[in-house]
Amino acid sequence: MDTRADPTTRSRRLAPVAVLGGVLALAGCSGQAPSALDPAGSGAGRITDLWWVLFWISMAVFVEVMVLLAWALLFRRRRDARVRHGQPLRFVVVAGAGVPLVILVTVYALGLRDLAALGDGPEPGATTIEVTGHQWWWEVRVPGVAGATANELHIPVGEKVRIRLRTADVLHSFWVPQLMPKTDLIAGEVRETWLRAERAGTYRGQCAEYCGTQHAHMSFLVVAEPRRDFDAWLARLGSPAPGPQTDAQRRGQQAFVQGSCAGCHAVRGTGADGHIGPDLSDVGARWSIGAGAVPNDGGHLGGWIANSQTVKPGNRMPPQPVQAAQLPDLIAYLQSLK
Amino acid sequence: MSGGVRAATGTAALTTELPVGRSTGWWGMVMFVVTEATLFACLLGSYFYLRFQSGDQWPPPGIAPPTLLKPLVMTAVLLPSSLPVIWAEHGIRKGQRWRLRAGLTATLLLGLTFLALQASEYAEKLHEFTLTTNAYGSLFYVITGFHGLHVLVGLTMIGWLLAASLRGGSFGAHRHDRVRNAAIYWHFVDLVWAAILFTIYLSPRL
Amino acid sequence: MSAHPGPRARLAGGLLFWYAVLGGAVAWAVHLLAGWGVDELTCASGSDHIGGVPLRAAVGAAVALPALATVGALLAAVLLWRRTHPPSEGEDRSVGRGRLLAVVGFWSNLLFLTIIVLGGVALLVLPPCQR
Amino acid sequence: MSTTAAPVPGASREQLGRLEEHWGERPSLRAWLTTVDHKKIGRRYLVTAGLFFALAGLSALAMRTQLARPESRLLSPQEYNQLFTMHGTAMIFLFATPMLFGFGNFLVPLLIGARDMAFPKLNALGYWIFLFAGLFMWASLPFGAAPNAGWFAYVPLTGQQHTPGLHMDVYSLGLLFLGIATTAGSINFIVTALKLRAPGMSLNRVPLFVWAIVATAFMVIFALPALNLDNAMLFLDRRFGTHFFDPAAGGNVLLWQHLFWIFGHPDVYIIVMPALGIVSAVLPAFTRRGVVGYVLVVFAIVAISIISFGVWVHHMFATGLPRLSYSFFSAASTIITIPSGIQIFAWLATMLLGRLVVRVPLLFVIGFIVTFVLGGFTGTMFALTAFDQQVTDSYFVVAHFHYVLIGGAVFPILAAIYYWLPKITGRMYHEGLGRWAFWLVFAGMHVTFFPMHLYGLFGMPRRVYTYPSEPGWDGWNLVSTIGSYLLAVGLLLVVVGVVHAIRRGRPAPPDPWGGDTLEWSTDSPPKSYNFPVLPQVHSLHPNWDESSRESMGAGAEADRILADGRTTLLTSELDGRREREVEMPGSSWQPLLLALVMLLFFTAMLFAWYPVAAVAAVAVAGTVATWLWPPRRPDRELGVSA
Repeated sequence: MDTRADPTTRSRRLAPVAVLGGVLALAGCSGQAPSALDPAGSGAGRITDLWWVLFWISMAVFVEVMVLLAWALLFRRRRDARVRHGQPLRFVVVAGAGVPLVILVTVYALGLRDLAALGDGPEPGATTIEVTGHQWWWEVRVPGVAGATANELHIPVGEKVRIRLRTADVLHSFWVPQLMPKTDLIAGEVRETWLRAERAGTYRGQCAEYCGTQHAHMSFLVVAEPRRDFDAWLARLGSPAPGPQTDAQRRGQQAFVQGSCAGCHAVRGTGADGHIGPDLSDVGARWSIGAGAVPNDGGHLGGWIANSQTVKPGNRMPPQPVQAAQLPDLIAYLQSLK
Repeated sequence: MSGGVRAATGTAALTTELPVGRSTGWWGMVMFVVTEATLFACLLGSYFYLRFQSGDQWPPPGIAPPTLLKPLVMTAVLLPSSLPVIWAEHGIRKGQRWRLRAGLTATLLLGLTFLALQASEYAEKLHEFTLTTNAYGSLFYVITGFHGLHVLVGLTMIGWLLAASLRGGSFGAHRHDRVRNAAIYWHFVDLVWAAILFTIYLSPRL
Repeated sequence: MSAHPGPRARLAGGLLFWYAVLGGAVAWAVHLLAGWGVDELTCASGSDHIGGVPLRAAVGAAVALPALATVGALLAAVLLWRRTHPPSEGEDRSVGRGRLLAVVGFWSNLLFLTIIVLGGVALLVLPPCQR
Repeated sequence: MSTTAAPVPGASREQLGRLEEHWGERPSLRAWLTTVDHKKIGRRYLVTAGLFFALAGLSALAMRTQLARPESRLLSPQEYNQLFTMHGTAMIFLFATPMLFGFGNFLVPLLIGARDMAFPKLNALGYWIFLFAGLFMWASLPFGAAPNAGWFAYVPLTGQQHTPGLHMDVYSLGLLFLGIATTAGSINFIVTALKLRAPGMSLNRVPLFVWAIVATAFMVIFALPALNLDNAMLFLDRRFGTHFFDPAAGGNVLLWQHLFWIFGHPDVYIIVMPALGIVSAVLPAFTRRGVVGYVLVVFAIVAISIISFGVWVHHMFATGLPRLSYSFFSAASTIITIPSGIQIFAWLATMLLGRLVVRVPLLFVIGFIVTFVLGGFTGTMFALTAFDQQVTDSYFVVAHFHYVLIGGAVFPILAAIYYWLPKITGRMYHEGLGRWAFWLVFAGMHVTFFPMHLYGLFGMPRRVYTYPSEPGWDGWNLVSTIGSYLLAVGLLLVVVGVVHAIRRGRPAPPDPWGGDTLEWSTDSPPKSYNFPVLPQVHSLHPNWDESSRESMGAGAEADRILADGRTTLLTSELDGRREREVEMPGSSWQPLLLALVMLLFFTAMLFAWYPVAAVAAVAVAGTVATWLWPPRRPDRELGVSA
């Protein structure tokens, strides 16, 4: 019909491609993504391999479809209103059912293989870490170790570590894309998964099941390190927090223990033993404040204590009635906890 | 015999039009009943889903297994209540209005008896547990209550038919679609009760 | 083929027709609900036996029996297909309609059989309660 | 094209006059509020669903603007969470299904050669309920009380403890209210297609669009009860303290998910299936031949609608259930690709063997094939449990379902708008404007959603109101946001094109495309009675077949004119044999009234005015009772003996 319109159509078709190319060039910005395509663990590694198989099969079929479509568009355009008949079913059956069946049975088998492999968990005696999801932070404990920490867990490199998952409130999902596919935290149940990092490093994880207002700020880090560093971390987790060294820190500790902080937070070895918020015994060493909301530095810490609602709106910590003079002491004390 | 098989697998028999010749109202009611039946299937499925994940004791501790006498009496009242409806429907097909009136009245009475028995059962059970006691209580009252609501709706239909048939000028040998459609609903309400009897009252004893 | 089958033969034929069209679908639905329900709920109770029967055998039955029913439906569809062959012009519309649904039934039953068999393969590979 | 001339009327002027007398409506406010004409109701569905689409689309634009850069504070998390929930809920429940039901309402009677739907008053009721339920849900947004826990509303987040306020009550009651309309509409489609087909239209001559709508309706019948039950239990848990989803008292949170997805996955096909039917309806006109492999496409429709019920657990692959139970669903989810593949290749074969007439509807069909195929690939990936566990709940899945839903539903809907606009409005659209719209929508869609695959794989979870800059997701997000504006401009051009056509378009002939189905054999727009003579159908493509056309023209028989009342024909279920004439109801206040008292009931439930709700429930029963009350007839006509 519109043979005249062809060239213009084609140039219009190119325009968005050019725009897309330009934007893509801009898009390759900064940052280290916790990419599932850059696996550091055996669980995620399997999925990456599976992905590339699926990707190339998809590309092959896509090219097939596009060639057929292009063929129709290039050679079957005619202004000719006569109606045609004929039912070449064989083509439809072979291309639409036969070939896909072979492909699908293959990928199903591959998927089953990987599913079975992911189910092959750690040995009974393996290191176990208990992770409890809260709105909106992660509580980390190790069975047999007194202390707790938050939003950061350590694992020894090259070992399968059992992760036992619970939730204190709503559903969450434990996801470290570079190490392992996700496992949901189900209210009323205990779920297990495992992590095994092949190389040392820190790996970003994040809650992947929508869990309310601050679902966006519920990330955590997995630190994979040599066994002896891991053992040192375990030892720190089991021992009291370091005592205050300076006057400011001492005043800060006093304010912490006697003020409203201790109602919700614990610091091991002090009177503060609240269990509503995270254990702060190693807060000075953590990578962020508010499960990835802001960096962990003095300014942000002060802002958080004074009114965390401006930093992470909706989180469970109410604005604190801290006197302006006390704030630097509190910050100094908390930063010394590492 | 082999002749019968050959006849049944011949072209003419295999291409028999089945179903055929139903009215739009019939199909509408059947489809409505199908979707309602799916709802009950999901509800009873939820019962078993929760039951089999709640540990060994069912009903949970503190609640005695349901006694059977009253539900069996209720069953004996409700299941036969379909018969007068069938009898009434056959009557009006022949144009016998009195059969329609008598049959509907009988069903109405049986259905009301059922609801009265259910109310008395609730009166006993509510002393033991309520809707908010635990998931078992929620299941028990919601399943039986939802069915009771259906009985009520069915009775409203029957009462409505009865009122229309008492007025005269409503139904006859040539006009009885509404009778049959309401009857389908009533039979459905009956059958669902059988499933509920099994689920709530009999299955905890298995 | 008898030209005028009696009402009983017609009823049987009509039912056989629907078995040929939808038998596989129903069998697969039974397979799925039984296989999933038995597996998930038995494992939730912390056991891999169901009333003394090993779970794997119970799930195996939920694979094998529906698969057999589907094979039956497949054969019925083939029969229907042959009985409506070839639908020539001017012939009774019922034959053309029967033909259409014979093809639909044949392919459906084949498809459902494939799904059931793939589920059966998983039974061979995976322990029944591994999470 | 071949058949642009007006059909030769087989009915006399006098008969046409009587038909107009029985079926026509003089325009007035009363007529507007009481009409039961399926064409008017269909048009209303289309316009209303279009408005809800615009609202949901604007919500999406606000979200994309928020996500254009990291740590943006344009929207508060509370606002964002309500917007994304309403976006999803409205797109699924208030746009996609009603829009396709709108096309179904307008087209099914025309495609099968009937004068109206089987239950015209029920049809009107369905529309009013849809309108009121949609307003009920959207009205919560300005008050900050809109649903805010995602369109699949997982417990326990949605429980009273974690989400106090009206948010989730609006969700559960709104969907229960809307469910009445969807169920009623589906029953109506099934019965209409079973009983009102023109004589001669045996099942093997039913247009593919009708097959698709009927399959959809069956899916609704079996799927929607699960959602309704789920929402009823949620409401009871929230309001009356039951414990269905409370693990501390014997409940189970996964029960919600099972029931939700037993509905939710068929719902994906409830949305896509009629759209695939549209593709099969549009292609013959622009390829000048019937769809290749009609039987195979029918098979695909039937198979997909059944298998769609057995794949629901693939939405729960990360919940840690036994791996073996997953595999049954994985197998079904993998194999469901095959019927979809058959359809795709049937359409490709149709295009390869036909002669393409490239107009805007065909462009959208081609855009659909490209996009839907890509969405299908990722869909198959999600069937593999292990892979699903990695990418579910990330932006990868957001990319996937937008490819499926925009590719699989929105593109065909746009094709349908351009294809049937002449039939619906009697006006032709502007081709150039339509092409601009197509390219902008197509480009905007891919620029928006393709990058989501990438940043999903790069670890970005879905449903976050903001994200940090360190993981490097910011550049890709900016691309998506730019794309979303392109898409919005394209969609705006579609609206401009429709308005332009209605205002300025040239009058449309009865059959501007040389289409193959019956709607093209009558006027554009059709008269109130659709067909002066009900057709006798002789083939799958009645409008391309002389004897079928003739049955409405010179060869018309008086027993298919039915000018003596507001009547249409009943035919047999499978083979379309003539059975009898049936009287159809005329305009009525009852549908509007019933929908209003239902609205009162649900509003009263929302605000816990239980006595008012009880009164409204009685009013509902009373309205239904008078609606169905039998007319008084003389005993002789009834056939009463005693």
